[in-house]
Amino acid sequence: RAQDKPTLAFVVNGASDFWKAAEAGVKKAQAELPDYNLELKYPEQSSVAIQQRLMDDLVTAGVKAIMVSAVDPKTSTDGLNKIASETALFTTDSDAPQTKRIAYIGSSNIDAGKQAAEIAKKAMPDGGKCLGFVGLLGADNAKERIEGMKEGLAGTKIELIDVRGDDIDQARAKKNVEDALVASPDVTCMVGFYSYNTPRIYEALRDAGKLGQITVVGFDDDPITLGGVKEGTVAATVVQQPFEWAYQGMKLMAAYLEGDKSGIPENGLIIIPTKIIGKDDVDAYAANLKAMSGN
Amino acid sequence: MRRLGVRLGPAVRIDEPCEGRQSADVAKTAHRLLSGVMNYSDASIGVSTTAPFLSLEGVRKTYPGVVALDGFSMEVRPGEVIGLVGENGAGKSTLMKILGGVTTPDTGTITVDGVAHDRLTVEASIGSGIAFVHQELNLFENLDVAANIFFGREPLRAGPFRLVDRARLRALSAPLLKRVGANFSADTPVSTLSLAQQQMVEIAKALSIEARLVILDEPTSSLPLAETDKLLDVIKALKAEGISVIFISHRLHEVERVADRVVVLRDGMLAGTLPKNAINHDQMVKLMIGRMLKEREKAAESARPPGTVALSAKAVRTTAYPDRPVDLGVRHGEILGLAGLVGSGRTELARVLFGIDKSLGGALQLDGKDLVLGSAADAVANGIFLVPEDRKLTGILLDLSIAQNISLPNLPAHARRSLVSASAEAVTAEKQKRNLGIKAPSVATRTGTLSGGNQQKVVLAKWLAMNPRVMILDEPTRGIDIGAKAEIYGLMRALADAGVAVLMISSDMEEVIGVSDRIAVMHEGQISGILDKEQFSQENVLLLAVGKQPK
Amino acid sequence: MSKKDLGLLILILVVGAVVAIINPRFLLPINLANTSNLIGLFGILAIGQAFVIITGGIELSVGSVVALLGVLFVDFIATRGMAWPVALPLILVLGGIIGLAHGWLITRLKLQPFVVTLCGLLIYRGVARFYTADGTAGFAFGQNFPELEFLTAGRSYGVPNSFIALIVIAIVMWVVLHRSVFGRYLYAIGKNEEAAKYSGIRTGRVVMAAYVICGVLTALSAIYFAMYTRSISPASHGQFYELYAIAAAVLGGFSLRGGEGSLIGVILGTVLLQELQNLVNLLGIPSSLNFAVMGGVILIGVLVDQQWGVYRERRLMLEATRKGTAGAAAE
Amino acid sequence: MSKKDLGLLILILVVGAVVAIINPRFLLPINLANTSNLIGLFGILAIGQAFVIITGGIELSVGSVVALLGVLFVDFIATRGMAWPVALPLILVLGGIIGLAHGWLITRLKLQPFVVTLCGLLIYRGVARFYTADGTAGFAFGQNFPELEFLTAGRSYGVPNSFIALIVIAIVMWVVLHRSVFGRYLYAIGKNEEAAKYSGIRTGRVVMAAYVICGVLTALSAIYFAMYTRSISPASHGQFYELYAIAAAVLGGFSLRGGEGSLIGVILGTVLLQELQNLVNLLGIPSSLNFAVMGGVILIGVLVDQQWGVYRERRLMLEATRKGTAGAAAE
Ligand SMILES: Nc1ncnc2c1ncn2[C@@H]1O[C@H](COP(=O)(O)OP(=O)(O)OP(=O)(O)O)[C@@H](O)[C@H]1O
Ligand SMILES: Nc1ncnc2c1ncn2[C@@H]1O[C@H](COP(=O)(O)OP(=O)(O)OP(=O)(O)O)[C@@H](O)[C@H]1O
Ligand SMILES: [Mg+2]
Ligand SMILES: [Mg+2]
Repeated sequence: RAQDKPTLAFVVNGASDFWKAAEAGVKKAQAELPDYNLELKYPEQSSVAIQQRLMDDLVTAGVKAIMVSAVDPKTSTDGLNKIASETALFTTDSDAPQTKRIAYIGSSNIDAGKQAAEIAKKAMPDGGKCLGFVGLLGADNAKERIEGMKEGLAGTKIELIDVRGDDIDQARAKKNVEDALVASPDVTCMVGFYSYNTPRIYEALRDAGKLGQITVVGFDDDPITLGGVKEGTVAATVVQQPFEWAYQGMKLMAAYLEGDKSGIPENGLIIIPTKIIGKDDVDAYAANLKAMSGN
Repeated sequence: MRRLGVRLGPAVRIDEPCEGRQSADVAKTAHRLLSGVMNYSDASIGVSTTAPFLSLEGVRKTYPGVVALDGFSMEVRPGEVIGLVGENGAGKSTLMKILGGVTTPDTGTITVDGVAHDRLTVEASIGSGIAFVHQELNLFENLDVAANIFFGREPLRAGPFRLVDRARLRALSAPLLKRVGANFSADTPVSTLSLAQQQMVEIAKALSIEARLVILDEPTSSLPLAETDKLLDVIKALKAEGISVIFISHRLHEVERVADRVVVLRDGMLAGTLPKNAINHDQMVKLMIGRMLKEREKAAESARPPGTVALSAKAVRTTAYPDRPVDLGVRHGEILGLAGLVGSGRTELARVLFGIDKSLGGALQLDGKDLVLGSAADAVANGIFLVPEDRKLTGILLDLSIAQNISLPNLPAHARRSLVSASAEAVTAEKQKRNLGIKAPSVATRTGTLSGGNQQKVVLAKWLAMNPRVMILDEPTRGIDIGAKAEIYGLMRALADAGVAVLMISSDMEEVIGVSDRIAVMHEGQISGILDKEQFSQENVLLLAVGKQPK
Repeated sequence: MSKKDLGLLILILVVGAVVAIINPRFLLPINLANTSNLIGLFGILAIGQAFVIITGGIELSVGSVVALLGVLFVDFIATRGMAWPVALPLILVLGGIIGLAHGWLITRLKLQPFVVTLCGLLIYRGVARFYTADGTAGFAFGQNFPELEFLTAGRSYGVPNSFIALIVIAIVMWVVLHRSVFGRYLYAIGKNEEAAKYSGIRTGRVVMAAYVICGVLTALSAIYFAMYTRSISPASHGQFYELYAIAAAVLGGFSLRGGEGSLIGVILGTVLLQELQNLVNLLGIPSSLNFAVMGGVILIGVLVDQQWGVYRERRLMLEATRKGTAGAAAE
Repeated sequence: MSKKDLGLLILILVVGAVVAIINPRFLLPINLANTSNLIGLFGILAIGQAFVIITGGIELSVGSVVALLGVLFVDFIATRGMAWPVALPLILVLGGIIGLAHGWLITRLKLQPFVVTLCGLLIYRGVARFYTADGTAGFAFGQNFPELEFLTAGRSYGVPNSFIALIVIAIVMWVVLHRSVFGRYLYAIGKNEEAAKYSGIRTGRVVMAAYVICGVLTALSAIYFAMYTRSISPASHGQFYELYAIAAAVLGGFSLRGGEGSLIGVILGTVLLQELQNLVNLLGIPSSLNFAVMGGVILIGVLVDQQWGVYRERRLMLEATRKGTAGAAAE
């Protein structure tokens, strides 16, 4: 049954709530593409070898096109090219421009970082000291966001003094914030670079009674983050639109397979911009999010 | 049951089933004969009115390839001391394990207090008052002596947590330790005790059980001299309290001294029973091995005068007694006996001579040349071999086959281009099996399934297959039957006659005096004296052992 | 307190003193409270692990159980609207059942503890991820359970309640391990299971009980962890926590061969490990070195302990020798 | 081939047949080649682990060593421009040194294998992450090493060269383990180290050699993994690989108590594990269940093996009894 219809796969880089919106996007696309079989795949670990293995197996299983958020796009050129030679390969989330991928659809993490800097500048016109928190310091998306934020802050009195990693251990993520409050009492702002970092910052600050005293800059749309934004204790958050990546991406791939290449721009980059969600936008955004997942 | 074959007269109460392999018929006959004897002894001993505390009927136990027990029956009456003897592998321990609930018999009934069971569980066994000192030691090194004695029966303080009443525990242990003649206190950690001291703890444990039957499976195998006497006294005291005892030993003179009745096992079947007045060494031997031993277990006289000193220790100090230097030399062609009390430091000395432990000082010499031993491998390379006292832990690998055990120390010689040749191993092993009379289905048998005595022969075999210059034997006949003992003494003598220096550590006085060419005696870590053949006497050895001068 | 435990305590104090000198903020009450909160969380785990290790077993599924039960707990009270006084004992019972299953497989079916709990490690995490479809289980914004939060994440007189819970549990477990008959059997079985069986102990039940205790304590700490992070992504939550627990026990003098170790030791081991984590953050050491620091200190700790034992033995010998020689000379 | 190994082989074939029926693409040459490539990679790891397990030890640092040596190898040849024929033996030597260090700590300083290699697990990963400052080590675009790539990631007649390497290594190691004097010593030490020592075996050296073999094989597979992924983020690369290796050995009949297991068994164990991973992906089972499937199969495999052993023993007993009774009746 599954083999009758061509399959399109969306391969993510690891299990995370972030991809729940993409799942919704895939679902919506599926409704509009009855002739295809759409799947969203999680590798069981965030590692290159395991993701590569998953894609190899998908190709074996006869998948016609893959959209992947590569765990390590920069250095996985050969592996991705191998997949690209066997099926139609698209990238999302983080690009691998040197590969034979057909197109990239997603946002720019550098730009997202710059938007975070905007939030900080707006919230702290008199300058300040920022501490960042992230899951994997070495991951590309983390590096690019940090880089973008530093770029955006260049020349202002705001400084990103350190970024602490936690290896995606939530307990450590929270303890890192607690320790940071002890170690650097003069910090005036905190940045959560991964989707779960902002809620951990929020909770640690709440436990320490420092909510509102420290500017919190968030990324992504964890419910706690959005709640904080609404409450005013989180300055604003930079959100990506994985729903759109998945929805548009799937339709793009289907069209591509049918021979319609009009949707693919010259440079192969389809940037769906990130947005700053502040106190004023948060209700509309949350409602939209709810509507999408209810789909 | 019919009274059959009740023969009168003290000397003839020896029921010998036919020679050869067992059969159900023979077993039945044996059973009938046994019952007859029992009935007779009821009358003669005068405990006839009491019902047997325990009886076994037609018990059979097979292991793959071995029939350990075959239709065996016996009874135990209150206040009776039964000596259980038999060759290695006759099935004594198996029988006792069935009573202890550790092993399940294939067929047969066990009747305790008139209640018949197909099998006993450990709890049922303990619950009906059977206390057990196992042949292989079973203590917990990480607990202290008192905890071990009352293990499983700790005095409790009231409360939901079932807390141990530690004060009472100690108070209860002290008199027991005194009774077995222990020279250590109740809160000593067991890990610091020597093998013999651990055996004392085991006995204290058996005494502590409000037992109606105490089973002692070779409790004296590493107990020397005075301690053995104490144990025999303990057995007599138990008897006086109406407690029955089953006493298993290969030291027949001990059996002679305490047993009311001797049950002899051969090949898993009852070979006969001896009432009190018929118990004597020769009869027991005859029943056990089916013939009289030509000579008692002694080594032949040495055929050659002793040669030069082979291995010598000069002011060597061991961890057991770091402040006492030891000087000792063993000569080519002699058997040097090393006697001493429990914990006098003999085993420790042997370990140093074999390179297992580092000497804390002094020097070793082999044939006049200085010898530095970094490990046992160095000792083996120099032709110094050790048969250790703890067979199960250090002597052999229970999971390997007989052949693999025998070839292990000399494996490169059984290999071509460092690939092991199974056939070469088998050849060596078969030869040793024949020479030493190891009782096993084949050389591929797992060593762990052999009886204690046969395991000991395997340990010997692995060294005899090589060319020893110095052979150190630590309690070489521990748990070995009479027949095998004689063979081992013969082997030791043959080694000595071939020019090997033999150092024999032993706690068995008869053995020390009967086998050695010279006897060195250790007292608290030092050699307190060396006796020549003409000075040999139990008294002299004992005097030296307690640090006095011999007569 | 044994000499071993004392050595560990001194190490903890020395490390603490050094850190305090470099960064005096280490001694701020808030920092001590934060750290003792985590000591509470990991300590409960480690005590459970200790009970298993003492029998000569090992429990590798701890991290996955923390993830699975954490997910279930949060899901029960946050999504399904179960009252927490119902959910909490339910989770503890589930933990006990997991422990019982492990104990049963190990004692009745004679599987190796390493194998059983390794399979547990794989299975429970898989189930947890499947349960949430690889999503996150967490509380909605503003969802509050005041009493539960007070009990788990709250403080009394500035002391985290999780730490108080640890102290209470530690005292009870100390009595169980070091004073009760059950504790004595645990030690005996760890050293020589056969002999314990020959002594008429139902070793199977005792060992099973150890796994059940471990399961219940793990479940309890799973709840604490869930209330601490308030959000659980089952793919990573609790990963490697079994290693923390084992490391704490080993640092505290437990032997993985069984039969050795004290309850005070395992608590001190946990304290040292959390102190190290705290130190990495307070001294600004790159977070990538976090694990390396932990590994290094464990190795050094174990080595020093071992070499110290050797040294002491040698000194004793030497002393005895000297005395002996002196005595001989005097004669 | 032992009965145990045969049973495992049958299991592998049955599972394969079922998968092939559901999804015939399972048997496509490309799928078989992909899977056998990974069998090669993990098999080399597992053989190394097997040598340690047979001595009664364990090597938990395997995954971290794969990360550390992988990072170094890529860094050497991609960034520092070292010729690969120099870098490759260098990495193998480094692996050997790591093994030697572990062996030394275990045999000379008498530390427990679990503790030493647990510290290794923590330390090596930390060092790897620090070395790249938590970045990724990888090849630049278009950077090529044709011979090296052929040897590691290439195919000969459609068969991945990594698989061929595994076969060669397996044959050599089979002879070493099952036919050589050294192999016999390994088994003897695993069964009873004390007794082996009393038989004049230099047990320390033998055990150390086992860890060195494990280290070298791990280094080799680290190179294969590096050339397979061509990019290494040290925070996650090789994580849990020690569990894969241990699981393969356990499935293959190794006992963690030492002294048991066959080389064919560990290879078959690896094959089964990789077949399972392949199956999860091919049959469209949610990948969150991947670990659960793996854990479940290991558990079932071990259980069946164990129960089968019990059954056979009981039958033997029964036969012996019956024979005995029959003999008696005939007389
Ligand atoms: N677990 C076992 N598996 C197989 N065979 C066994 C096992 N235990 C004992 N046997 C065999 O049963 C027979 C009787 O052994 P048992 O230990 O009862 O002898 P024993 O009379 O106590 O000898 P010893 O005086 O040497 O201690 C021996 O042939 C022995 O090899
Ligand atoms: N590991 C140890 N730790 C502490 N003391 C020990 C240790 N091993 C032996 N001892 C002590 O050293 C002394 C000598 O023991 P050793 O075993 O050498 O004596 P032995 O003459 O062979 O006595 P036995 O007849 O008991 O075997 C004993 O007092 C014993 O308690
Ligand atoms: Mg016996
Ligand atoms: Mg001795």
